[in-house]
Amino acid sequence: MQEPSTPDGYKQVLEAALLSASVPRPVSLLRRLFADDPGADMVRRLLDELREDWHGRSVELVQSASGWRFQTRADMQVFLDRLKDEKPPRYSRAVLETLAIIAYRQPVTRGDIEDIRGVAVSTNVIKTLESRGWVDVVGHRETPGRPALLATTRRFLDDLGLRSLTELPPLTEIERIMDLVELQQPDATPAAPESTD
Amino acid sequence: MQEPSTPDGYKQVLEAALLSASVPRPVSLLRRLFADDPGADMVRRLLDELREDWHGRSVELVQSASGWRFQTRADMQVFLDRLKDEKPPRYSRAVLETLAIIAYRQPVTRGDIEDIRGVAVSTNVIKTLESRGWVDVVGHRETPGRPALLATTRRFLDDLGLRSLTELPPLTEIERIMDLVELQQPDATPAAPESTD
Amino acid sequence: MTAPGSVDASVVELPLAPLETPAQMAAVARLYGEPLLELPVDLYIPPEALEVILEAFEGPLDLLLYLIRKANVNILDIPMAPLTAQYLAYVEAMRSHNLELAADYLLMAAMLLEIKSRMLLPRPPRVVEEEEDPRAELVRRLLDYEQMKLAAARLDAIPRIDRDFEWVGVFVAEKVVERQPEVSLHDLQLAWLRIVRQARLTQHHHIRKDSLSVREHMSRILRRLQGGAYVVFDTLFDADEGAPHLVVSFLAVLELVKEKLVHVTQNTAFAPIYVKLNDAGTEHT
Repeated sequence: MQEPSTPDGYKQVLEAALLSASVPRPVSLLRRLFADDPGADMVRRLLDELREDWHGRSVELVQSASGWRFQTRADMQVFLDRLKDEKPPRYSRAVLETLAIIAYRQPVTRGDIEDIRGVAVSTNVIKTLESRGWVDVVGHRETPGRPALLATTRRFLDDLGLRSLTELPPLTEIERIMDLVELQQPDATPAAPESTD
Repeated sequence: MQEPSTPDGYKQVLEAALLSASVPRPVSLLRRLFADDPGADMVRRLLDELREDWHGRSVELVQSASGWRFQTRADMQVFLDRLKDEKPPRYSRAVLETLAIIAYRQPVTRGDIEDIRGVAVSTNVIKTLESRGWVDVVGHRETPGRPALLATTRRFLDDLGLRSLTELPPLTEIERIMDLVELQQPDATPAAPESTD
Repeated sequence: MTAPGSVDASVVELPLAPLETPAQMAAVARLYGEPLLELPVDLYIPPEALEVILEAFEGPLDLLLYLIRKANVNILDIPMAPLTAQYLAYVEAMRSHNLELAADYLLMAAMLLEIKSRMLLPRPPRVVEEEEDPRAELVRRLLDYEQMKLAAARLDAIPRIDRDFEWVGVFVAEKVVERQPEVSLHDLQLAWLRIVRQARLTQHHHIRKDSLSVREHMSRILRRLQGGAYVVFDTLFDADEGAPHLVVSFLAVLELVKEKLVHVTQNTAFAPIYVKLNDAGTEHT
């Protein structure tokens, strides 16, 4: 192809050079695309125009400290993530049960959780739920040691698609199901394989 | 971003997925981009439209053995080469002829290649093709020495933008000529006056 | 089938090409800076040029093909005598310059001589029809090779990655977010189910069926009181949420008082009621 002679021609070459690179390319490098160096200012102007041309498209031209590059628009990530192979991680049984107790019995202390589950609750379990932003400390009980009172957060409701805690499956319903399950198979917990704490 | 609801919305997601992949992506994978699978036929139709949309641009959407991908238009290469420190390798005739024999006659042994070319094939020639990812060993012929059987890879097709081996350039018609050798009439060889009988 | 008429072909005028440098290597064959287009007729070949010749050909088949195509003779009826003579001239030139000659070239020379001699032999008429042309195998190999040689050139002409185009692969902007486990209501249900069953099996521990909304409001009020400041009692209620909410909120405050989680004060009758966390003073100890 002959050297470009129009702004569009220049932009097409710049576009090809930027689309085929995943690393930022500085203006100084991009000038070398052309036999007749159009100069840094001209290249910058063309890049600005190109950025405008691509505005709102699936990928966008962005400028960073090290140069210009195309990158996928942030809201495309949710789609692109679906192409990843990895299976979603799962919480351990300890985490899920602790979460269930906090959700249904809040505000509760760690001691309460241990009483109900009948086993010690490791600090990691609580930390997992706190760092997820699903559980936080809403106060302290005035008993020896002043244990923290844990409750679920707004974020927990949002992430589970609930408007309020009242939309959690009612306990009576759960226990009715449980009775049914127990009638059939005493040990069956079909959808929740036992995982270690 | 919410799930696309218009053809343009779907195409934008497909575009982002293909522009950000440096490998070909099959339709089966692209379907996974969407929460509601639009089906293979619909994805193919959208890809065809997308290819049309990009026609004449600096990069084009093409289909090869492993799927769909964007690649820079061939006439952009003269410009892109100016940014490269090293030129892509040029292959010797020995390498190219060996590649052709493997491509058209696969699976073949090194001995087969030597028979056709009439010279020994150096190990380097095979290694060059293997390290490029174009050729690999697909088995062994059950003859003394169990020589390796070589074939071209999917990568070879992808790198040449071919969907399958059937898209290789057709061979010059030689069988027909070979038949002529058998049927050859004594006086039907005008260019060889000394042939009598 | 064919008996060569030219028994003395090796000494008569050659219908084949004169010994010369192949045209395709004209550009690469340079001797002392001069392009070497044609080899001298007296067969003097400078060793440097001969090396170039050897490199220009991919082997004896390639050399033979060149000689045949150059002479423009029918490949199906190769004049063996002149071809052999010419081929041997090349080989001899290579030998005389002490070039290490590939065994393949010598093997081909032997083959050519063998074919040539077989064609000189008279054959009984009866077997003529079954007898294959001694050149057939050579022709088959030449054509087979030529086919692949052409295929290689076409293959090389196909646009390929890096040389003729590049793949597009833009940066994927992604927030580096650790993939979080997903939890569904069903998961919670099952977790609770396990807890209750476990409790029944072990200690017959009675799990109270609390009113969810009271508990929710307890958490909500505790959160409001975070920081330890006094909060006006009235502000804990939002009249817009309706009567049931007001009742539940009130119950939540009572429950919090009962559990000694909050402290409620009123200086005088009808004065504003203040609520504060019970542990405000020791919050961060």
